[in-house]
Amino acid sequence: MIIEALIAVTFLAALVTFVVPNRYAGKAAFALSLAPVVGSLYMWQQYDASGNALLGGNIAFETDVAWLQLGQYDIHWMVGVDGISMPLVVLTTILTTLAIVSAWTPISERQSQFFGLMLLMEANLLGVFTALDFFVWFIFWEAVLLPMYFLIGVWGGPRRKYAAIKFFVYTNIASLVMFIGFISLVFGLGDSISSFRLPEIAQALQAGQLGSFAGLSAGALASVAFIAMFFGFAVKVPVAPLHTWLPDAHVEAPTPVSVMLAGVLLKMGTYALLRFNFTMLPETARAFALPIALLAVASVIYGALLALAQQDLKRIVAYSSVSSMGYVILGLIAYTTYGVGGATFQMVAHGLISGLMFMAVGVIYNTTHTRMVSDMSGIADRMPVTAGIFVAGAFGYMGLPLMAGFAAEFFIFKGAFESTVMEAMPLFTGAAMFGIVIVAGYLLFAMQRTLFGPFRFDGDYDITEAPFHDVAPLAVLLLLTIVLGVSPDIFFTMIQDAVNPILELGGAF
Amino acid sequence: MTTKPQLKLGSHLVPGLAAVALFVVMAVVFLGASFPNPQGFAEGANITASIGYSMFNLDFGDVAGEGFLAAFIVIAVTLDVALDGAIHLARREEGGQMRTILTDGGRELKRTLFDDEEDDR
Amino acid sequence: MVPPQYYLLLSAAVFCIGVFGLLTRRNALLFLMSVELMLNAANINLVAFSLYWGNVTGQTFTLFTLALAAAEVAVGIGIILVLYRNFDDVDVTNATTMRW
Amino acid sequence: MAGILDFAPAIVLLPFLSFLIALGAGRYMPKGGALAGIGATAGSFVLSIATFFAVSGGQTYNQTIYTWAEGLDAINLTFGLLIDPLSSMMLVIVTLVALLVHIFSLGYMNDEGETGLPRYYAGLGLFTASMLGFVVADNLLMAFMFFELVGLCSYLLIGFHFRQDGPPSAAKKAFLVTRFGDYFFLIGVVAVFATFGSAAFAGPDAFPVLAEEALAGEHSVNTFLGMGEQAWFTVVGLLVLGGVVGKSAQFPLHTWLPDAMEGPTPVSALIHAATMVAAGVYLVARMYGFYVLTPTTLAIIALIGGFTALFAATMGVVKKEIKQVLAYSTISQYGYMMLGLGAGGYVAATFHLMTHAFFKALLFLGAGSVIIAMHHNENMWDMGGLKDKMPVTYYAFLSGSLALAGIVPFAGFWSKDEVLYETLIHGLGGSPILLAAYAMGLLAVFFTGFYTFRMVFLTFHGEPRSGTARDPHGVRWNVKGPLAVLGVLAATTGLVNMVPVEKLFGIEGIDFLHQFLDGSFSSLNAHHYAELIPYSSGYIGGEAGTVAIGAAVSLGFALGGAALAHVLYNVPEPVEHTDKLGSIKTVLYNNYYQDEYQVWIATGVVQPISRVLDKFDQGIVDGVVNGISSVSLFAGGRVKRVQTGVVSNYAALLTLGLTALLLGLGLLGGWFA
Repeated sequence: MIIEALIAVTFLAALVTFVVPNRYAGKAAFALSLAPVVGSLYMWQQYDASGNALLGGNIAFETDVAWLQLGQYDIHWMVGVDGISMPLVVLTTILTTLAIVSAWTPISERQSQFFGLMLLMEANLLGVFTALDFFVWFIFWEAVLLPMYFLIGVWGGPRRKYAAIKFFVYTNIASLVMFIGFISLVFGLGDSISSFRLPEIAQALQAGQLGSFAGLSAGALASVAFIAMFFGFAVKVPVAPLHTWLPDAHVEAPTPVSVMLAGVLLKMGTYALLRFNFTMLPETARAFALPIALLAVASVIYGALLALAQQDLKRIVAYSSVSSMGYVILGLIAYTTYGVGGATFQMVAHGLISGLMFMAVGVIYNTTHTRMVSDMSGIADRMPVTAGIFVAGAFGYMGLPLMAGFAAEFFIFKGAFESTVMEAMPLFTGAAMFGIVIVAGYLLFAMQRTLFGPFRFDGDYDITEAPFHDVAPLAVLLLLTIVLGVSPDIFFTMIQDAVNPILELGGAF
Repeated sequence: MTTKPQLKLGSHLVPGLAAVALFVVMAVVFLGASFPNPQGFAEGANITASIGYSMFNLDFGDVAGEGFLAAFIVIAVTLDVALDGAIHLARREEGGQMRTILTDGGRELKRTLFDDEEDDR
Repeated sequence: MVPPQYYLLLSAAVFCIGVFGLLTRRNALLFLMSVELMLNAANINLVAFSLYWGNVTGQTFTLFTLALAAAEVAVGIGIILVLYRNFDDVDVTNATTMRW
Repeated sequence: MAGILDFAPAIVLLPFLSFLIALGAGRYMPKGGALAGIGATAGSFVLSIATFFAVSGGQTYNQTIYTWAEGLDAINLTFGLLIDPLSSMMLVIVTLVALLVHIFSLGYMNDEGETGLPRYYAGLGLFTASMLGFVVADNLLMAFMFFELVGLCSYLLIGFHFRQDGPPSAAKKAFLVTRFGDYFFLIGVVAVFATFGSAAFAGPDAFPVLAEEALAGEHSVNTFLGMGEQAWFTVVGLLVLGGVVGKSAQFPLHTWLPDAMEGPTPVSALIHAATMVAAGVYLVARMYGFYVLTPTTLAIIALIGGFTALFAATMGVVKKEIKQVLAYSTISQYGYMMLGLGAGGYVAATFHLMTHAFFKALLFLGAGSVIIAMHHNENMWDMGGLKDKMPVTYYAFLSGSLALAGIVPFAGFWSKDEVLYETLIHGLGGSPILLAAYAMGLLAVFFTGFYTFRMVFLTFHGEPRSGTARDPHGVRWNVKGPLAVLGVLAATTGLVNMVPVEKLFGIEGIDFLHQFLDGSFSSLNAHHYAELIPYSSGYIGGEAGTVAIGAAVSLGFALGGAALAHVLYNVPEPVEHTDKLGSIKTVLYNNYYQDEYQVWIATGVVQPISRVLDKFDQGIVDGVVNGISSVSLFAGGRVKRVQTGVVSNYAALLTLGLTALLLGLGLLGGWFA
């Protein structure tokens, strides 16, 4: 029941925040958001699952109640966590709280609505990461979009309407395609399943129950469903060339929303890819290894090169997210412990580090009211603490050892290199790894121009050190990044435990 | 001064051709259709009387009239609602705010939510 | 017994007259009248076939329709009043603010 | 039993502690946290000395101390300590140089009133800790991680004066160029894991041993891309070498190092002598058991080394600034070490690594002293005549210069001579590549002698050429002390390994370093490497004769260079003789346009590509997305006009639709028949 309590408390927190007066909304939202943090940490401490939730593993905090009946299918309220979702739940709660604190400075109107929407989004995200019934999962999945749409569309920058609509329409079309793909699988399974519960569907697929549907043989149906679902999730991830909504959304969104977007929302895509495509249809995934690996490498290199050409600090980080997410795809297709486990670890690591980077950019923006690299230089002179954390975060992004990003990237590289899905995986891995050079290039260039050198600022604002509550979330994130980098086993053990059953399906052993 | 009705001809009658066409089609169809033998009511059956009887739960009617009773009740309620609705619509409102929100196609709502002044495409 | 074709032709004629009115008039009150014609065209059919098949359902339905027509007129007049208040006219072609 | 080696982790942790202290509390401490750093490095130094003697006594230590990532159904990734003669020697070098640099910094930074000292000392502490962690690493992954941390620290320290334009740029360049090398190194690490399932340097599953067994056919390993074992090992070796070339500033990734002179001079000393640059060469020595298995890789190492030695030495000839000369000499000297390793002279290269650490640290600190005296003017043409004003600095600097130039009996002579000797005999044994590398190395000796003494004469001899040189700023004990210590070491460390003396005069047992490195793990000692060397030896006139010829030739070249410098520059009023080189000087002064082409790659190739891609992304990829939306909007805008809002129109459409429907159904259903 603790998951229900977690989600319900977060919903209630959102409702309460909606009616709190604007001037107290930020503080209230922060206080209320501590409840899910405590709850998720308690869950983590009590966590006792083993194996993969979809493949007959032991699920932690499971609830399974028949809810509705839809034709021959039952809809269950089924929630629970395993080693893949547990870290993401913790990431979601912590990052939301920090994002709320980082919103105190930049959000100056309609605060109660803003913070209420943030909490509402958190509740839905928790639902996405814990739901184990397709119907319930899909409701949460779609419900995440709504708060995000308003958060970008109401509190965003000058082109916020364009960005919000683009985000909403793009991801919604993707959801539709994904939905068609998944439902065709369900129909292909015919009478062998009696509900939309993901474990049941995954196990039926694993048992070879997939029949033909709509004139497609079982194999062709699996391929079509795989491609449809991959497209749907790839938009969310995003994988090049389906990424163009992301920079616009990031640039227009206010900083805390960018933090949530990059930190958690993108992980929905990779999480779903892992849960659906790579767990349910492993043979199909291996058959498509070449195009998927190509897309992964393309995302990494293309995203990184694009980041190099940007002038807006937020756009730089946004494009580098595309690059980092490419690593996740590479790790997933590897079908090795370190590959898939590293990809899952990267979801958490990138959540922390990209959150850190966006927040750091936001803190600078709060003071300078510009994010253009060319508008400033030598900011470190006036904002030494912020600049120091910015540098540390940037090095984390570049994959500095003993920070979470390196652990994740190394796991992925190691896993991808020794992968058996393709003869040429070492070449793809080597190509993707070149991303670590480009990422260093653009971040170092950006830092050199903005933070260092003689102080210069083309604007009318006084540049002084940011207030404590702006810097504190950065410091917390930095600390978490280092802790995870020094001791990745905090999450990596449970991740591997949940990931290994998938690999057995994928024929890695 | 009173005027007598005048037939006004003009281009505004052109859409009426559609109605004429519809009539033509329907007439052709109806005239070409064949019907089975009629059954009709029992000879001398009085439906109104049957309704009356069923109203007092008597069994003298020639046709089953209970169905009408339900219809009457529903009609009564419907007419009542319609009357109230008509009065509500016709009443002059003081505020005006609510009405504009409901009848302007959502423009006002959008303006308040998104604070934008420019026209959307 | 009168062959049903005659009833049908009559009802079709009444219906099409109503439609003709809808298509060629712009006055909202005339619209209401036209709609009344169309409804009664349907009533003709209902009653005719009720007699033809010896089934009272058709007549019951006619009563429904009559009541609905009355209700519709009540609401319709109310709408026309609002229309007049907002547009100073009962010309239906003016009330196009909700088109897009 | 708790031996002294169980305290080895403290060697690494102490400087790390000083980093934390300086970062957290440095601003509240006297001297900006310097004392914490001095204490920590002194402690590490003492422990290192103890470790060194314990290892000399035959003890070794190879233990996993922390599991970084535990693999379920997969291998574990661990941190561990490997203390063997090589690492214990390096520990002593690093801690000693770090300690002296900390003390020197009191004079160079504190006394000069620099701001941001806590940041500086935190950086030094982390730098030392990272390097020590790298030195004691027992596997390739841990080595890589600390290798990268070393890179981070170099970035922070080179860019210490971040309020100016130059240092941040130089720091960025240093990190980026070495990152480029590390990219290959990281692939190499991953490849080693994938090939051997282990990346340990020593122990039962040490990857060099596994590779050796695999080549002998006793053991099978995974190879990739359809390559044979020999070919694959060569590829892996070259990949790891990428990191070495980057960090040790070998051609073509040497360009970051001269720019790195933007950092404070003590940092330069640390980078060049003991930490960052040494890391690359140390890595090759660390996994030498793997490199000796692949002759191709060895030959490439030797060629890179020889070429870099010569190439950098020629550039050092024309520089005006004292630190620039030293920077190019560093590149050149690390070239010698690479040459030695590539030529199979494991001990020789290690020897040179040690002697170089001392004399190069000395030279940088001496240069720092001169720079203090000259009020931070580094141009040698503004100096002159400092010999009498600052005798301690002069004699220490002279000792270092003699060592650098390779003049007997200073340290550099012995080690450089041994490197060249190993190259020569293995070249004579039938390897023309090594002979070519030897020729380049030998030629570089001449240039080394020349630029070293050009620097000495311009700085200290002749008449003062500027006001500041006539009245230099004094330096205190904290500058002179480290100089004196290093001056003595630069003069004497060569004596630990006098192989030529042993060979010529037949005195057995004075090659202490050889004996020292022969101890410990059987798979990691010099003897084992010597057996695996794929070269045979050839001699001119027997072993002793070759030794004598080699030593005489290299000493002759060095003296020749020094003599030329003496003739040209040891005059009261030297002139810029290098001007006579004409356009060659321009080429040399611009470093053979190496920087230009690398900057061109970055700004002339990669940036335009990224800009074109950006246009492509905005125009085509996003254009398609926006195009779909525009088409929908346009179509919707047209279609919506059907909704006129006029009831009559809707009614007409309905009527027409109904008519059409009836017609259609009627025609299909035969109602009109």
